[in-house]
Amino acid sequence: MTDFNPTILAFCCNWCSYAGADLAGVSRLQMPPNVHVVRVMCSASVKPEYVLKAISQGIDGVLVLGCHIGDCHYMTGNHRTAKRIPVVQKVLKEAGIDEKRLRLDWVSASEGEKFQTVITEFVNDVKKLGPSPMRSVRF
Amino acid sequence: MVEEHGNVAPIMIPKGKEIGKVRIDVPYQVVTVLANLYPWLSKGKIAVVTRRCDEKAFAEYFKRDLMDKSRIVMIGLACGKDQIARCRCTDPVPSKVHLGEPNKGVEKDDLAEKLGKMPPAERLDFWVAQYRKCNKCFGCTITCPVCFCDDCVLEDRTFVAEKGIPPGMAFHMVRTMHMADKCIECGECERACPAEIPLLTMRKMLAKDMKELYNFTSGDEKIVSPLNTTLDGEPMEDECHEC
Amino acid sequence: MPKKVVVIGGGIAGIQASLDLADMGYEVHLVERSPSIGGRMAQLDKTFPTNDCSMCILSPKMIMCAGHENVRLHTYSELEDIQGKFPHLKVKIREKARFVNIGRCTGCGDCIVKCPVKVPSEFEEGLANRKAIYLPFPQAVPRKVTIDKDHCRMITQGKCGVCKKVCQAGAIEYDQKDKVVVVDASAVVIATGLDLSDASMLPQFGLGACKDVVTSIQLERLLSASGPTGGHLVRPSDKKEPKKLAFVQCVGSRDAKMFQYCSSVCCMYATKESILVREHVPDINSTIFYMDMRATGKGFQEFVNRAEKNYGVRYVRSRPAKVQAAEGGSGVLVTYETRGLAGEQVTEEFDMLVLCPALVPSKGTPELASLVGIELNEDKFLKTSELRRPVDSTKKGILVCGFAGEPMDIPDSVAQASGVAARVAELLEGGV
Amino acid sequence: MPRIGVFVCHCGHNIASAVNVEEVVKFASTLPGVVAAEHNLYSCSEEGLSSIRKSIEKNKLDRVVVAACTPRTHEPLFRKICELAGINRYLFEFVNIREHVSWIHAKEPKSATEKAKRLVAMGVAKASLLEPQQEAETSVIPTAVVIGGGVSGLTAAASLVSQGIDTHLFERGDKVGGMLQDIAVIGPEFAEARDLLDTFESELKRNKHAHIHTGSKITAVTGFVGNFEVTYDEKRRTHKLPAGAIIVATGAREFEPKGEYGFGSVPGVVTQLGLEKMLSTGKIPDRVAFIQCVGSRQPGREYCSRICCNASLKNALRILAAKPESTVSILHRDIMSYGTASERLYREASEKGVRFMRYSLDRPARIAQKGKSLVVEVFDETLDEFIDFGTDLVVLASPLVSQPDSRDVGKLLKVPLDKHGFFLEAHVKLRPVEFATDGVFICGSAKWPSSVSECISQGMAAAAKASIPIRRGKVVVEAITAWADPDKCAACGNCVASCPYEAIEIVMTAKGRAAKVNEAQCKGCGTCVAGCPNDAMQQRGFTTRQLSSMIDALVKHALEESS
Repeated sequence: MTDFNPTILAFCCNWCSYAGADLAGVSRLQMPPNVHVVRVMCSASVKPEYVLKAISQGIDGVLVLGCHIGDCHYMTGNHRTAKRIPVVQKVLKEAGIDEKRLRLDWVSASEGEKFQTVITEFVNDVKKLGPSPMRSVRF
Repeated sequence: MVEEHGNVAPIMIPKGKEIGKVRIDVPYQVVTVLANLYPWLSKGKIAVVTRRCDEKAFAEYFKRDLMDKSRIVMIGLACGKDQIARCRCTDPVPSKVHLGEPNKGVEKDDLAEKLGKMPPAERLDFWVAQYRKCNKCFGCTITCPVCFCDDCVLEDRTFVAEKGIPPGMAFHMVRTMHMADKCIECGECERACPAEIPLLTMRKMLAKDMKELYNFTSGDEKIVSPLNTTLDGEPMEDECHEC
Repeated sequence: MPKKVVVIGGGIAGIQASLDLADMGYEVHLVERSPSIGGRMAQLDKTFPTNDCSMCILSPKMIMCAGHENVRLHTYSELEDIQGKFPHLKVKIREKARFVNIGRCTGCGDCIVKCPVKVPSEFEEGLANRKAIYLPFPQAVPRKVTIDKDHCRMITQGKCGVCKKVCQAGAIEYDQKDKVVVVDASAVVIATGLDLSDASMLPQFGLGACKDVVTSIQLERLLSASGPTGGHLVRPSDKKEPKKLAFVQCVGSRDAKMFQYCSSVCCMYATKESILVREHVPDINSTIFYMDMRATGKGFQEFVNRAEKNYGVRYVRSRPAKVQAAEGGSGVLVTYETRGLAGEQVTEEFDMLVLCPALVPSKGTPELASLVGIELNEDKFLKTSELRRPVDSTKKGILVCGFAGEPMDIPDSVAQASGVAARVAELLEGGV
Repeated sequence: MPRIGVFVCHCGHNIASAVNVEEVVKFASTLPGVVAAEHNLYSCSEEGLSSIRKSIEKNKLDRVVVAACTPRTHEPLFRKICELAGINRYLFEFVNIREHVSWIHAKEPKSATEKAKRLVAMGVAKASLLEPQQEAETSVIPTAVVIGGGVSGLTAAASLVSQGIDTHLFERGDKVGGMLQDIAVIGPEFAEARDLLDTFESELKRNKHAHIHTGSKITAVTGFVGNFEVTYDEKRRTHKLPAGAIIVATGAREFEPKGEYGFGSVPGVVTQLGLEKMLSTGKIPDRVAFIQCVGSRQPGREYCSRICCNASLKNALRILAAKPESTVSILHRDIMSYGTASERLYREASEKGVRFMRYSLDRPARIAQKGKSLVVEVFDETLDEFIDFGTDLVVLASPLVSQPDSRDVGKLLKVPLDKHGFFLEAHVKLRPVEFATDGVFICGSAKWPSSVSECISQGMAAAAKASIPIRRGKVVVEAITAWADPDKCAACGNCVASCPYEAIEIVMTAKGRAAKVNEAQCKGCGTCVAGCPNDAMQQRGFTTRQLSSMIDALVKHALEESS
């Protein structure tokens, strides 16, 4: 599995996680180059449809990163994220796709190191899971 | 319901009209039909023969303010054993029974249990094989009593990227997601499916997950969808944020 | 032409006052003596009682302030002189030479990587080094480097020039001179904030003498995920995780010989820090030595109760009499009196001790006051005129907000900063 | 077909050291819609910006993608250049290949370059679907409303009118002044309350912008920032008032400690306001004992009410000033004399002989009647022993509690309260006088018990905030707001339930019932978008088609091309 290079999509909220990712960059924290960040205003704006679309097309993993609960720029926006993402994980699981391919985590604007940890861990986790089974499924 | 030329169809009987020859077994989701008629029925009360699943569907409408509860008079119909078996129904007795004899629902969904125990890869194979049969007729969404939208996101390519027929995984997963907080498990989608995909089974699996995650059950007017609320279920008040 | 207002001090109070004044339509000149706005709040890890990440909530405000069409930033600048009378003030601002052309500098940081000189970082409270050409902290606004002329080899010894060599934007100007700009302002707002008093003036508390005695602001940096240890709490002497931590309140404050007043925020930030350390070291235990537990704000008492119940924080009402290094140089021995007449002196060992020193008006406040021609009060804060006018200094058109006038926490400073904006508008629009 | 320009930045060595910029440029030029692909040493430098501008004009670009650093700091700059070159500022897309690529994959130039290409492809995909946006603007009614005529409300109103803003102050009582009417001297400043009230009166009386409504009651508030309508009853008639901003300054009241320490049954046991009344009639007790935290800092009402210790210190000193031979004791759990002036009172009180006794919650004091006088028994925590002493008067320092009808006010304005009934501000640290609802502000003890001086500061702060939309005359919102497509909307209400700002409602449209976003209230979080099952809800600049196209681009360039 060592030559498997997963393709990962990450949604980061503008206020905390994207800023945390920026801080990781400013601090030159090295991490695997598999993750592609899409900036959204709030993690709660990540439609389950995006995740399901990405996974069904063979993206190996999706990360949704937001502000810590209580820190949301939109007060309780991320509460909805916290409620919705577990359901998306169940949708994946029941379809037979490992729900670990979708991870929700909180990264604040001062947690560059946490961003690095989350990215590194997730890339390793997805590597262990292997290429998405959806890559080889053709309808 | 009336039977004409061998087809069973729902019937609307206006006030003052003879009931005539009707049958009270309901092989249709009347709420689906009524929801389409509702905008045209601007006045008066509507009495509806409602099974438990119809009642739950109504609750989903009432909770979203899509129908006026005070206008609906429910005539509770307890389903017979045959129908219960056909629907694999777990919850067949309406809150008030006016017609029929209450019967117990089925205990469990064998297929759901079997799938739950499968290794994920096998489960995926199962569903891929099932979904390959889909010919995108939209029978499942059209007959669904709680698909509120007039047109459907699954019809265009924003989220369902796969071209042609069968539509592929996103189609079915997005629908599963959309049904998670409202499916009343009437099984209409499954019966409507010409490809005989066990759609109800997938709904049941998600319903179990929603129960475990949020203690959510559909078809209860008082239980709002957990997907749109805060972690407390309501706006936070002066709470600790250190978690 | 919009009327102009000069705001002195780029901490949270100065930023808020600038934003509100700018939103009102005034042209604001925000003067900050360090290379970046942000002030004390930028150094904090989290804020009480919600434990919001400080930089997360501050950074958008900094960016908004710098990007506001009505705000002119004068960072690395100091007030030179004020002439004239309200509402016709001639304000001279000295923009100190950064030796960097800020129009050209893109903040890319190539120069920082190559600079050979290391200097203790002010922002990290001396717990880490910065270079002689530096950004004070990663989220600095503006994102422009500054050369510390006292340490730059090129400027002090005439040899090096590496930064100039690597800077592809051609931004390094070793011969840059200070620049004085004059703003015709209608009013001046002073929001110069606070410093920590020097706790080593009180040798009984061991700062300087014991390695494992730190100040509370140093602890904030040690807790910060972007701090010198990346958020790993270790004590200075042997870089080991402390398991037993103590805080001393009122170090120099409420002290007839030092500072008589109460600094208003220490009880709460010590409580906050004692909760936060648990996130870093799950089995750590904290003790807070205090005089009165002043938890008077919204959710504060609940916060203290939670610290006590859920985080095992031990509150001891006593003022330590003596602090010494433990044997071997690591850890500290704290001698204090137990409660009551029957109380006796006990000595307890802690892995690390955090001092909460009296908070004082920031360095240079008296000089600033005399430059501007306003009075200080008996506690050396900027004097405000009367109850009805809590932000008016003793001179018309010169206004005060935040910690420079009275010890207060962040929300009170922010509220007062908005209040100062209202006061400016009252003076300029109505003349009362 | 859009005409997209892609500009890739070297950022000196910062990007170029890990990312092969020329290769990214070459790749970008092959992407659909891209008609120009260039690189700059520093895109954000004067030279970089002017070359981008020239390229826009020369190649007639209608979309711009810059691949450089982070949009969080540099987006405004590039948007401005687009605008200067004649393109709508929202037709710009930023791709971060520094913080998110070169700096974090410094030692993997090949992978870094490939990732940068994919990110550029995603950015170009989104850019081709970008649409020009107009920032929504609503006009603002140049009138402010202040609810509550205590010191906070009076300050707010006085500030607004002196800025020349028409202000209506509503007080339900027949006189303004609030709690200032019940006290004579304000601590710790020792200012006369009457003087302060007179000051307010003269400030408001002589100003033509001030409209004071006493004996009035607000019954309904509709609308949103800039365009509220306040319905109120006054003199038995109902009136309507259009307003641009609303300040809540409804204050708090003293907790009546019924039954505690014999309050209500034992003569000589009074509250702080009871003492104020006595002192103002000139009756000075010989012996007085204050008991702090009566009804606060205990289970059920955990909070410290902030002002009571200072009130007791002030009154202790007033008593000693009037009758130096009086004996004054203060029984407390902690003396909350925070800051400079209050701590000075504390010191002065100690010096003048006020006896301070510390008691603990589990061993409260006891009061017994002995003839005409009272006996206080308390366990002094400092002395570690029980002591008792006689007194003529016991003053119970009870906390400020929220107004009994504060929840009604909250409902009227759709603003939240905490569990104690105090109003909950938008953010406890950085937005202390704002509500999350735009155009509605909070100050004074209605939010949290506050000293007079703090009430004045906060009243001014609320006035500043309320004045901003009124002075600007309009409310402008960044074009990242949401909108609902009535053709698709099924009025299921998911968006209404999920909006943290109550900015969405279901209305009747030409297409039937559908959701409608009030742009002036929308903050652009997009929470509603994710909740919408039919893709009817969209966010400007983050439409579902735009974001989906980014996923498609990633799939295409990462999976399809490599396989």
